[in-house]
Amino acid sequence: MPEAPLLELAKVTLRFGGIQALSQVSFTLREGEVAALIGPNGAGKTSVFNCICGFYTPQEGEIRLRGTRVSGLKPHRVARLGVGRGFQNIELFGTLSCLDNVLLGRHLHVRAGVLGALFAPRAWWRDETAQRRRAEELLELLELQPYRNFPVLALPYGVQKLIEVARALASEPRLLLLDEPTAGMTAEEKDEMMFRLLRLRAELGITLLVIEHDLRVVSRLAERIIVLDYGVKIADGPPGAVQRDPEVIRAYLGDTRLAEVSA
Amino acid sequence: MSEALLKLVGVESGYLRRLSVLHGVSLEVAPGQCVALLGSNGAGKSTLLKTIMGLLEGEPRKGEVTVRGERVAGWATERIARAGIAYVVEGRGMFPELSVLENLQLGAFHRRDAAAVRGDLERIYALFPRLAERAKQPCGTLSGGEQQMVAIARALMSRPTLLMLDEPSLGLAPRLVEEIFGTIRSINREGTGVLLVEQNAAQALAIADYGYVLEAGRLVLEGGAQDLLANENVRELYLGVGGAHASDAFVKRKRRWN
Amino acid sequence: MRLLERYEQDLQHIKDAQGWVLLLGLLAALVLLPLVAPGYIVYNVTLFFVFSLVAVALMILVGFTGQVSLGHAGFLAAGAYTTAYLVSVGWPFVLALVAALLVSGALGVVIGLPALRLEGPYLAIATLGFGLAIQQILNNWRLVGASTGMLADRPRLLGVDFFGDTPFYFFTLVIVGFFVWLAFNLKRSHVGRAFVAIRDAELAAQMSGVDVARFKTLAFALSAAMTGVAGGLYGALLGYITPESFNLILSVKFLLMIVVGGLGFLPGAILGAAFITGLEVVLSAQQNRSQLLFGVVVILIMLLEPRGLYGRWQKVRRYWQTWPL
Amino acid sequence: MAGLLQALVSGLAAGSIYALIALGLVLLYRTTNVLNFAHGEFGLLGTFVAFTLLHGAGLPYGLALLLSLLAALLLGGFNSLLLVKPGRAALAVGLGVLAGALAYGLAAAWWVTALVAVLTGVLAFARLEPTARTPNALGLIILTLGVSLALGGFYALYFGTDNKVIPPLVPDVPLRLGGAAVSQLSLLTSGIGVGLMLLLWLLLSRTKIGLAMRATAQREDVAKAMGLPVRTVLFATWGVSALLAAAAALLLAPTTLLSPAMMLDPISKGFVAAVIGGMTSLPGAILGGYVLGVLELLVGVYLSNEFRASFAFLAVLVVLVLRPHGLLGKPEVRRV
Amino acid sequence: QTPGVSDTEIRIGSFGPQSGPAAAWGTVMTAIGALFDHVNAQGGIHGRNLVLITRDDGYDPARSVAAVRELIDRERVFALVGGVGTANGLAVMPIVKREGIPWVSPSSGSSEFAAQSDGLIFATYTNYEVESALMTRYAVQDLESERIAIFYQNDGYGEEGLRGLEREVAALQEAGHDVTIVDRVSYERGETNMAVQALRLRGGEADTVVMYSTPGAAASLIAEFGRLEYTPRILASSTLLDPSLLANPGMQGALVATFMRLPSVIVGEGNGDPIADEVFNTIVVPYAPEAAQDPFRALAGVGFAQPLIVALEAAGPDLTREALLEALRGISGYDEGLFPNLDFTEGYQGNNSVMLLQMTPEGLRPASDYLTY
Ligand SMILES: Nc1ncnc2c1ncn2[C@@H]1O[C@H](COP(=O)(O)OP(=O)(O)OP(=O)(O)O)[C@@H](O)[C@H]1O
Ligand SMILES: Nc1ncnc2c1ncn2[C@@H]1O[C@H](COP(=O)(O)OP(=O)(O)OP(=O)(O)O)[C@@H](O)[C@H]1O
Ligand SMILES: [Mg+2]
Ligand SMILES: [Mg+2]
Repeated sequence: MPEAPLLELAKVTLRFGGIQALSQVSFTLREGEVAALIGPNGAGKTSVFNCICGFYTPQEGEIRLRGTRVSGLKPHRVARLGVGRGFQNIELFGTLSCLDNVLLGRHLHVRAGVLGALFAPRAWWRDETAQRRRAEELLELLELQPYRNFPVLALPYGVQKLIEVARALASEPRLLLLDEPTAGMTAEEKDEMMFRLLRLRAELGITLLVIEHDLRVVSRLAERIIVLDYGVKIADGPPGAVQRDPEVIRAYLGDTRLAEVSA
Repeated sequence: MSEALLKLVGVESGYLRRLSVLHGVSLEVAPGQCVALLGSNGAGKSTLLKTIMGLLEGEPRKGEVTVRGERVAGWATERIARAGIAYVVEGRGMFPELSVLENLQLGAFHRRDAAAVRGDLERIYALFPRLAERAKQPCGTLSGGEQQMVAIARALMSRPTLLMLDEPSLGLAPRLVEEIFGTIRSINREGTGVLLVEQNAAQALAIADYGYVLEAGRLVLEGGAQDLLANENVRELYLGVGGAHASDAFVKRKRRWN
Repeated sequence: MRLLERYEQDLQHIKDAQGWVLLLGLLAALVLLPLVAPGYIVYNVTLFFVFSLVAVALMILVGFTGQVSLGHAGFLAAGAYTTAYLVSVGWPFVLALVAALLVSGALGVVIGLPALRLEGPYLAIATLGFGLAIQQILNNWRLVGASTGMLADRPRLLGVDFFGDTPFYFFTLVIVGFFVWLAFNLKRSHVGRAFVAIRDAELAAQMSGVDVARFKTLAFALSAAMTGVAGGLYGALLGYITPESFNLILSVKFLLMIVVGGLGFLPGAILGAAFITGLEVVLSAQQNRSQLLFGVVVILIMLLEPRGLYGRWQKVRRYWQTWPL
Repeated sequence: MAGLLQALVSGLAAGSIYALIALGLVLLYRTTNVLNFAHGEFGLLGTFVAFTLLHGAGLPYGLALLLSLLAALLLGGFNSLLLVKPGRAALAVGLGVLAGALAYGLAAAWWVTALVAVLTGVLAFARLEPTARTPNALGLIILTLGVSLALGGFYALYFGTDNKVIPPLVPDVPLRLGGAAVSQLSLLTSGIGVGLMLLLWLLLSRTKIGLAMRATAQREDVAKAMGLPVRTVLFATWGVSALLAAAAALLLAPTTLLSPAMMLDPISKGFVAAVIGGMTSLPGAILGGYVLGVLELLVGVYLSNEFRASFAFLAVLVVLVLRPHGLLGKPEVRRV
Repeated sequence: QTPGVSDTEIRIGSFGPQSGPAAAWGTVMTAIGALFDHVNAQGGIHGRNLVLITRDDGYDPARSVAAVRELIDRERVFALVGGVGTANGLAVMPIVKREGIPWVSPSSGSSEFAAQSDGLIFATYTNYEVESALMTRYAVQDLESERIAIFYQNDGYGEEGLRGLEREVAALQEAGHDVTIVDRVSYERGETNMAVQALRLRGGEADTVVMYSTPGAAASLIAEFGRLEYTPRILASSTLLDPSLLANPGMQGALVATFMRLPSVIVGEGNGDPIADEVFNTIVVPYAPEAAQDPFRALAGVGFAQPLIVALEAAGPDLTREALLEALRGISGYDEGLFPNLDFTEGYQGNNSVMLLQMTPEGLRPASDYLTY
């Protein structure tokens, strides 16, 4: 029997009052795949993430992670199942330092309980230092060490985006959802981010689902592109094919842009 | 030539009195000119706009900001805004509980010409049909891109003499970016000065007359938009062209102007 | 400036020699104090110990998880009455104190559960109501003296009589010190981080796997339990307790301590408790001007240093560290 | 049955005062996000001024009332400008005033007070570093608490702590209504409360300035950057809220006697009422006031007088667990 | 060397609320200060000046303890006088006893102070239990009340009133009087809305209501009575002898207790007791004009301190605590002060009598003689 796909959306429909944010969206992600979710503004991309993570409960349809039904679960339960996420509008713990933000990402892996936290026995020390080591390694990996002790609130936008990625990675997710990870970056910074993501992918073998508007990034990063428009999936396939899809061009790219990208 | 719409001379500014971010920035926006300001993360672009708007109390600590010849240092933010500056803040600055329509109405708060305001609203709705659909939706529940549309539309509603935009293309789909830049260009053609802070250098320079590059709080390069587009460094770092692969760019990341 | 070589060092509460000197100096001063200071100072410092325990407990709830409580006088009362009553029926004091911890902690859970759905002013009013209800129940409960109140005895244990001021001072110091140590441990652990994460960005905290409901209730329970212990000590310190002593004003005073001290910082809670207790002692000689002066001092602090005394202290320290740069 | 009717009528009468207080609190919370602990003291100022004008200056009744409302309005407005959201100049003035108050408290000589106030103000203006003075939400609440203590202390010092008698607005002859006696005063109170609620509701939802008020509450910095008249808005909302407090205090004082501690209990009831109705809803404030008033009466008469407050608390808790944002309040818009 | 006594001074301490909701009671201390100033102006006591040192406790027992500690340890007071509040006083009592400080007139109507005096505490405040019992007895025997209800503050003060009523009614029933307590209605301190209480009282159809409340609560209750058109006979504790209530139309005809002589400012011009008038005019008005606003509490303050002055005089020039206590215990039938017939020879409750006054539009009129328990 073939293994269940890592992520499976089956006919997911989400409504807000009269607004149909998602209609009958279905797709699956294999383990290790890197996919991009694109589409015009308000198409429902972030809503897909929110449904997977348990912030929204779809009215119809099902979402499964490795065969386990997740729709209806609380977000922290979904996180336990191995989903990590970066947010579109940065959602960091503003007053905590960069290091603490990443350490919080390790929350799932902390073995100590409340009593351990209170009385700090040997075992707690061992556990906590182990968590720190992992967090510091991640900071190292993403070159965030210079910001280690700063409260993240006052850091530049791009650095904050990176810390979001670091925090999501810290929980060692099997599925990493990133919502516009390179928004607000210069071309050079985008390249860096792309490079890092690819390296992570190579080293850790995580499955990535990325929402992104910059097609330059998308086409280099993703092996597969899923396109949403008005809550409906209009295309799904390898980058080349999707970018040539006239429907996608009409809804998303606009004509002038097309030439530039395919060039 | 008439005096500059906005002029900064040797502006130094920062946060909390101790942290300094801008180290002597001088730039100028002439009436009807479209100026692009580029710079990497943390260069101080947003800080510059906040300083102009008087949002940082006690700043600029040195230097001068003049709007149409008047020194605005020490003015209340409201007064600077009423002098005809519309400012699209980074992060969209939504009033989350207010509806799209109410946000737009606030943009026209100081206008008395009710008929013209209605006309502008029609134009906005034509430009962003999405907003017409969602006129009653509280802004806080809009998608990121929809919020960005509201932020830009709201600024346009005030018919400013100077439009300052902090990364208007953030989170917008490519087609919309193009439309918005087109709109900015046409508004600029109608006589509105524009100061455009952007990461999307290609598009920004495509519509700008003049450009500045800010690095670590200092202006390192300025010139006509076409000249900048041709500049080797700009091409590499802001346009992502110049043949570099992702990995190469990563290796070169430490490279800077100075 | 000293470089840290191991992660453990980063986790230590006291990171360098300077810190140790400070701490030991402080401890020595506290130990010597009752030997040299007159009784009223000893009493006031003991009161400060008790209040700093309450402030630390409240800081965990309000400063870390961002859940406002206007009902901590209620938890304090629960602790004080539990202790006083059990001692009056013959329990040993320390056991009664443990019971106070459990009773208040349980009340914390009881109030923490409905509080899960509430925030901001709604939570503030719900906890305020809790405080009033506790007061009212005690006020009508004959077993504990109703509105007349009851005697609260001081501990006698291991043959030592803690009735005297100085012994009771040390007794309080040890117990409060122990719980404050626990609070500091909590703060640097994953629990403390989760608390703050909930305050700063609840949704993101959930996505990192934090069970928000569990941790919010935990914060309530821990805070209430510690306040209960403080209540037991408070009753014994006063010698006589009545329901009206545990009024809304007291709850507000605790809130005042942590905000004036510096919201979000444990040392701030202690600073705030010291400041407010001291200010009251100083102002009590000012007759009918005391309230005006108290109010003005509070406003001045909030205007000049919105981040509280601890924020100011950090600035001063930073100034000296970078001096003469 | 007549008993129940009377209980309802009396409950509504009590509720009308709570409603008026809640209205002021909600107005302020909705437009500034501040929970104002000094609401009672703002109200008291009006009442003390009225008392002084009536007994000291012998002004006619109507004029005294008008002036006292005006005094409350100004106090509220200036409080916002000097203390709650000060600019640099305002902060200097505010600090001067406070230092003056400190000097007055310590020395009580007017010339010392004036000297210290002026000196501090000037010094503050010249030397004050304009750091980011942004107390968090709780800090703001504590600030209003400080204002409350200082004002209360000032009243005690200046007007005295004795109980003062203030004549009622209308002679409180009860009207008969199907077996129940209805107080004219509470009818008047209800009328004022509902009328003002409607006015304020219209102001907030139908006018440009109302829109600006709501916007300022949500993002003050953005409102400023858009050129909205933030200071005017702040002055107006704090002022009007204080005026509502003064109206409530003036209506209440004839029955409860005027003293610095008079408003403590009604204000806390007002808070509870505001929360029951929903902190963000003006009609909710009115509704919450009446609900609380009737609830208290019914519990007190039919269940238990001793545990009235506890039962009322339980009821509030039930309401809140079912509707975490009060009866008519709306949850904050939030998404990721 | 006795603490607090030097060749030139005698240091006396006092505590009470001067801030917060109960701040009105601060007047007591102000008035004591006025009396001391007056005595000093007359040459002091055996050549020593009286110095009053006060502490504000905001009515919080924890702070009362702190205050008294400081008064003893730092200010080294010789004795305590006054001290407002039942809980506050009870919290302070252990230290007072441990240090052996004489304490004259705790300002609380609780019977605990005299009961647990240990020879140190001298109560002058007729306790509320006695006051209430005497009022009840008068109402039943002289006014023929049959259905009595009580309206009381749910704290130590109100409880004492309730206890007095219950005890006396039981005794009266025993003696064959047809009298019942129809309702006991309380309110919490600080509450201002008395609609529930008014409804309950009217529903019980009491012909007489005994009030143990603050003036504000009484005013609110009376206003509610007015709305309900309910007019029972009212008997009020001495605490309600407040200028603000005298002109209240709803209070006209009410009987109010007093345990001290009252001046014209309270009872109406020309009706005042000459001793009280003299105290008011020569002590309160000149030395504490601000306290004159609140004549009842001001006079109470003077009354509390008078026995201390008398005893200090009697203790002679070699002042020690023992001498003072001896002199206090010797006070017998002292009749020149504000409290008539003060006496500590029988016990530590020096004052056990009350007189009833009737509120009339012309002022307060004596309705009874001094009644003694
Ligand atoms: N509130 C603040 N307090 C302290 N420092 C700040 C604050 N806001 C920004 N900074 C610092 O100022 C510097 C410039 O930030 P700014 O936001 O102006 O950069 P930017 O050019 O707009 O970058 P981005 O492209 O990321 O938006 C950064 O180093 C940042 O850390
Ligand atoms: N909580 C909500 N209440 C009402 N409408 C909502 C809510 N959340 C999302 N929507 C609507 O659903 C649609 C999809 O939103 P979503 O955030 O998923 O878009 P998106 O594809 O991420 O767009 P963008 O690229 O602009 O971020 C939008 O039109 C949005 O207005
Ligand atoms: Mg999105
Ligand atoms: Mg920026």
